[in-house]
Amino acid sequence: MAVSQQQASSRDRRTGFVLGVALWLFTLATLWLFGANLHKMPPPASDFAPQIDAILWVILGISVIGFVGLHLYLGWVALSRPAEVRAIYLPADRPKEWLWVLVPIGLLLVADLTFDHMSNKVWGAFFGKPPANAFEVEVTGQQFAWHVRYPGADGRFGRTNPRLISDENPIGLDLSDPAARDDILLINVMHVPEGRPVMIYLRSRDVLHSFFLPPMRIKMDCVPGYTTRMWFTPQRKGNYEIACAELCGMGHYNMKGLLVVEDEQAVQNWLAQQTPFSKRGQ
Amino acid sequence: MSAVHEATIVHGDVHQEPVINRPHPPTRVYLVVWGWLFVLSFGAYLVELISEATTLALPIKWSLLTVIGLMKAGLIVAYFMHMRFERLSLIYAILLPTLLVIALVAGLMPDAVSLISFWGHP
Amino acid sequence: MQTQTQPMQESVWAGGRSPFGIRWGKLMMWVFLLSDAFTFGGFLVIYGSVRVITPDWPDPSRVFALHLFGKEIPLLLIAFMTFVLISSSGTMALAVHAGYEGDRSRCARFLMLTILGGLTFLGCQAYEWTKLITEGVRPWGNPWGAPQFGAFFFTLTGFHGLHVLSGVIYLSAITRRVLKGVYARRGSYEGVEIAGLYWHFVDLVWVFIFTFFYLF
Amino acid sequence: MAVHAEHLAHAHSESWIRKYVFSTDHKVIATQYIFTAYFMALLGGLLAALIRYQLGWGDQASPLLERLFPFGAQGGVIKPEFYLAIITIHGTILVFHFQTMMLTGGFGNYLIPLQIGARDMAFPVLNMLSYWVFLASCVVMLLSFLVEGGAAAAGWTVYPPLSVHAAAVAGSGLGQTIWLLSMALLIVATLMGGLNYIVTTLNLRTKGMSLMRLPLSTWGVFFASVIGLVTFPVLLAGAILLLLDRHLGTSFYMPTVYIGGQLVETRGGNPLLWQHLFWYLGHPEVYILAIPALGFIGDIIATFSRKPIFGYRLIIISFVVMTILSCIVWGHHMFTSGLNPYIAMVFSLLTILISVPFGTIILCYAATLWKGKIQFTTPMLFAIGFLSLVVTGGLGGLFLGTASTDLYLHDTAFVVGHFHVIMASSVLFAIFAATYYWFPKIFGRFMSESLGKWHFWLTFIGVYATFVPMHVMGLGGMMRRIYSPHAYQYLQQWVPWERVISIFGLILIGAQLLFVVNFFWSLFKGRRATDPNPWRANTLEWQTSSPPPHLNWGEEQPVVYRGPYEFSRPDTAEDYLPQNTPPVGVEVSGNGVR
Repeated sequence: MAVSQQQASSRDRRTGFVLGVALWLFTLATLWLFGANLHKMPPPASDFAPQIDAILWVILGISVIGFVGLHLYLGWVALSRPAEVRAIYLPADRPKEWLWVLVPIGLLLVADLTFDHMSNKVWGAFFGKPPANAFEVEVTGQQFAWHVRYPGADGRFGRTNPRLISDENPIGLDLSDPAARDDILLINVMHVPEGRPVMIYLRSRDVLHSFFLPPMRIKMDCVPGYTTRMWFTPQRKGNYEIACAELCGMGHYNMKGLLVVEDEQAVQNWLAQQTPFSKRGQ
Repeated sequence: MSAVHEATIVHGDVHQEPVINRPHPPTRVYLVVWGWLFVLSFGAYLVELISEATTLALPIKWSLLTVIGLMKAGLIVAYFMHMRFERLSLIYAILLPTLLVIALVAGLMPDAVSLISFWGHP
Repeated sequence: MQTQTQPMQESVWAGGRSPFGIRWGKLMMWVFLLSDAFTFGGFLVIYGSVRVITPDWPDPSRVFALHLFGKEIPLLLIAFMTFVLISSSGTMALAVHAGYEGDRSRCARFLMLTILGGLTFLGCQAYEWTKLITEGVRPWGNPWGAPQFGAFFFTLTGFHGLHVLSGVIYLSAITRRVLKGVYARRGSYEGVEIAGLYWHFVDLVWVFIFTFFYLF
Repeated sequence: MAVHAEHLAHAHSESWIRKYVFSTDHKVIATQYIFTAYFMALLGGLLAALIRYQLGWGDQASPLLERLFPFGAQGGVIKPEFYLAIITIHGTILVFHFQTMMLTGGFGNYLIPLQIGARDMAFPVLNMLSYWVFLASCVVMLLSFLVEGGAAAAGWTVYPPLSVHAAAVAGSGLGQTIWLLSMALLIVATLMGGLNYIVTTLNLRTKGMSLMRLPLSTWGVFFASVIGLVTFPVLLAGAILLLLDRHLGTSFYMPTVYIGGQLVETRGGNPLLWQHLFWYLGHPEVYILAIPALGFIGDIIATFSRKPIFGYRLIIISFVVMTILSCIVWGHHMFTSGLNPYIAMVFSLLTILISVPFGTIILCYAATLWKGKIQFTTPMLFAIGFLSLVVTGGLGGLFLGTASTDLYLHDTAFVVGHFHVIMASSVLFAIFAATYYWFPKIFGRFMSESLGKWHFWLTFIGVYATFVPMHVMGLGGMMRRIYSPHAYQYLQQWVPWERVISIFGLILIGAQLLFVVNFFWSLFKGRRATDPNPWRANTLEWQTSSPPPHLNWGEEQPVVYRGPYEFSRPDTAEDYLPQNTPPVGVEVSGNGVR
């Protein structure tokens, strides 16, 4: 190389210094970025939300340890001056020295299994046996709106058939089914009671959508041909936005609904005011 | 040797690998395997005919057919494709990755099942 | 000074030779077949996962039955096609064998028989396609039940048929080289062996299509 | 075993076209790959700039945009369908046409024969074909912007039914067909390349190059090719079925739907099938990128720390485990898609377990740095940047691999931030490191160190400032792939963030101009690499001239006596010991064989 050994090594020291400082600054900046802004998460509003958040915090804690640990080390490597003329020689592959790697990795494995176990509990509850006394709603996604259906007074959803879908009958409700007569069909608005499990059946009439409730920390895809479902117990009254999280076309960014969590009584009163779909336009 | 060399250069082969002549079975072995393939295929056809005539339980029929199919595949790979006469390393290198197909089955089938039992098929 | 270097290993993996004892051409064909197996595997697994949830799947043994001597014999044509393809696999094995022994004319004769088998198979397939299309089978539907039946029929047999067709072309090229004495001059019929691997693989795939699509 | 002199001479008498355009020399093909892939990267970067512009200032009309894209930005505002086409093509070409092809087709192609001491790939003609098919794939993909309806707009994952019906989104017309054809071509190109890389690595190693003496770069490309070989064909099968669904009216993926005011009677299809098939490749794809990237970084870190790599065997074992695990975890992209919940738990556990081999490799590299005589050259800076990014991104993966937290974070900006750190940025850093490192070998000239360092600093800052805030936004519930963050009330607080991210993102993209300038300037005017081994490395590619001659070595192929990372041995005069230096006491006979 054209530059002398000495020049090169002093240049290396300078670059190393800058790199070390930069790595430590990045670490601080990242920690600050997360620390100062986590409160901007939508406040938890369902029974699942605190549980999922707890897992988030556990993983975040592990991540901070790993992230800070490695960056402290990398920064130290960059900042420390190599004193010797030569690097120390560690002949490749002495399994005893592998312990330096394998012990931290073992700890990581333990941590992995811990939060996987936590996660499985929540997952099991979410997909397990649905609660018996649930308040049932059905949501059908279309480009770009949510059709919300309540079973009406009889508590049963009427049959639907995709072949009956038209502009007048947006979810293909089969009115020959008696259970369908009192079904209430609304668009982009959904009222659910606080403190009672809410079971939402999810369907789609065209493409994939994903029913996303940020404050409840859950989402589930609406798959045409399937009926997927999700349930949660709202824990805080208020108006929340329903978002679509799966790319569903041009208007995806604007496929918004309103979720109102209120008293059971208020929900019933509100439902009583709605006209069933079969009587609409009469 | 010079003929070999000429040929390699004509075909743009710059690699100097010697041609390796490995042991190969006598013609009789191929004929026997061939015969077995016919027998097995006929067996599979027979299973089909029997299941037409009688009411053979589907799982039994399916497992019989699968076993026969795998036996045929094994014979083809082992003898016709000479796998039996290759080094163990090649056998592992080719056959082990095919196990990933099992992962594909294990990933897709539960979904098909959940379509009928969990989510409800329209 | 450098006294601690390891002695050169003499394992087959030590470089300078093929660890599998086969030249690159043959290894490449093996690896290609492995990946092709995944394409077919993909198709068959998708077929399987659709098949288990589709209640009204037509009974293939009825669909592919032939009327002969006033009786309906299930899957006769398919059985014949299987027979032809296995036979061609056998002749291919014999061609490779002849190659090992350096018997040029016998090798060429068996190769031609193999090609003949392949062409017969393709002919049968063309007949089968025509028959089913005249009976109203389309990729989007058929008279007997689940629309996916036709879709998978055309996809699976079509993709396999495409492999048979390319195999026939490939084998023709190889036969030409055998006849011209290219391999004899080279002192090795490895080219025939490699083509043989491909042809046997096509047969292998048919075993699975025969089992899972026609017989199940 | 010498190559005929005739053959060596024959190669040099070829016409210019045969030598530089339709060449079968792996070095020329690799160079063609590198140029094409960088060109695609440039286009992908420009599309990224448009995305960032839209997210930052999408509400303001810009006359310039209208002039640039009269079809997609009437009135100076990007239309939603054009935006979707941009994100789709941005993702596709950067993942497949740039990164995959750069790592395997470009550097893999160049390095494998040189590092194993071979004269060329096993099947040079196939290698050449692979490039031309890849080029066709690139051209076809770019043409899709010109057809009616525009390019594919269903996201790079092209989930049906969105990607099946032209009525569902504008890009699902001819553009989507072209996308699928381009992908099919790309898969064929990858398979042809992969066949060569695998067979060459296994069969054509020179004498003494046992598997445990292979440099990590070669190992990386080898494993990536293995993964590609067993997963790409499945996507090919899936893509064929999607094409049939689109054009032949089959219903593999399509249930009965009502799209665009029209009933589409397709019975019994299952949209989840496509997701399985896509992610069966799509997830291993990450490892097709990550494993070679880790391999290149391993070579670079060892060289510039002047130390043997720590735990070489441990790294290889981890590569193997990653290769296997990567193929059986695809379901974690589908946790919220209606996947069977039991199988989701298995997928979740397997996914999290990937952190074990991944962490092992990172720690081995970190341990390699310990008490090394580190030289902070540009490639080394990028390598350390890579380590930093890989850790940041990898830890983000824990959040997403855990099924229940993924319920919240799936399809949010967290995902975008995560894979842009782990896949886009860290792999990009590996590619840059490799470019700076091997440039003198490939072109016989050095790249400018000072420009390179500026490029590094701006890129490093840009990457952190662009993608780490996305994680925070994702925790705040910001969805991905949305055209504008303004529609939702709860996202209003993130609108200024989008703008700041956009500023840093544009700085990041702008900084790449430094690289382009450096690359082309150095190509013609850079300092000549007179020394074939300027970094004093041990691997074989540095033991031949720069650029290497046709067929790589003179009359004799090199013979290997030791592992690739014998740095700073106390018993040697120099602090490095090339793999082909014969040990004392070994007589080297005329043909290089002991």
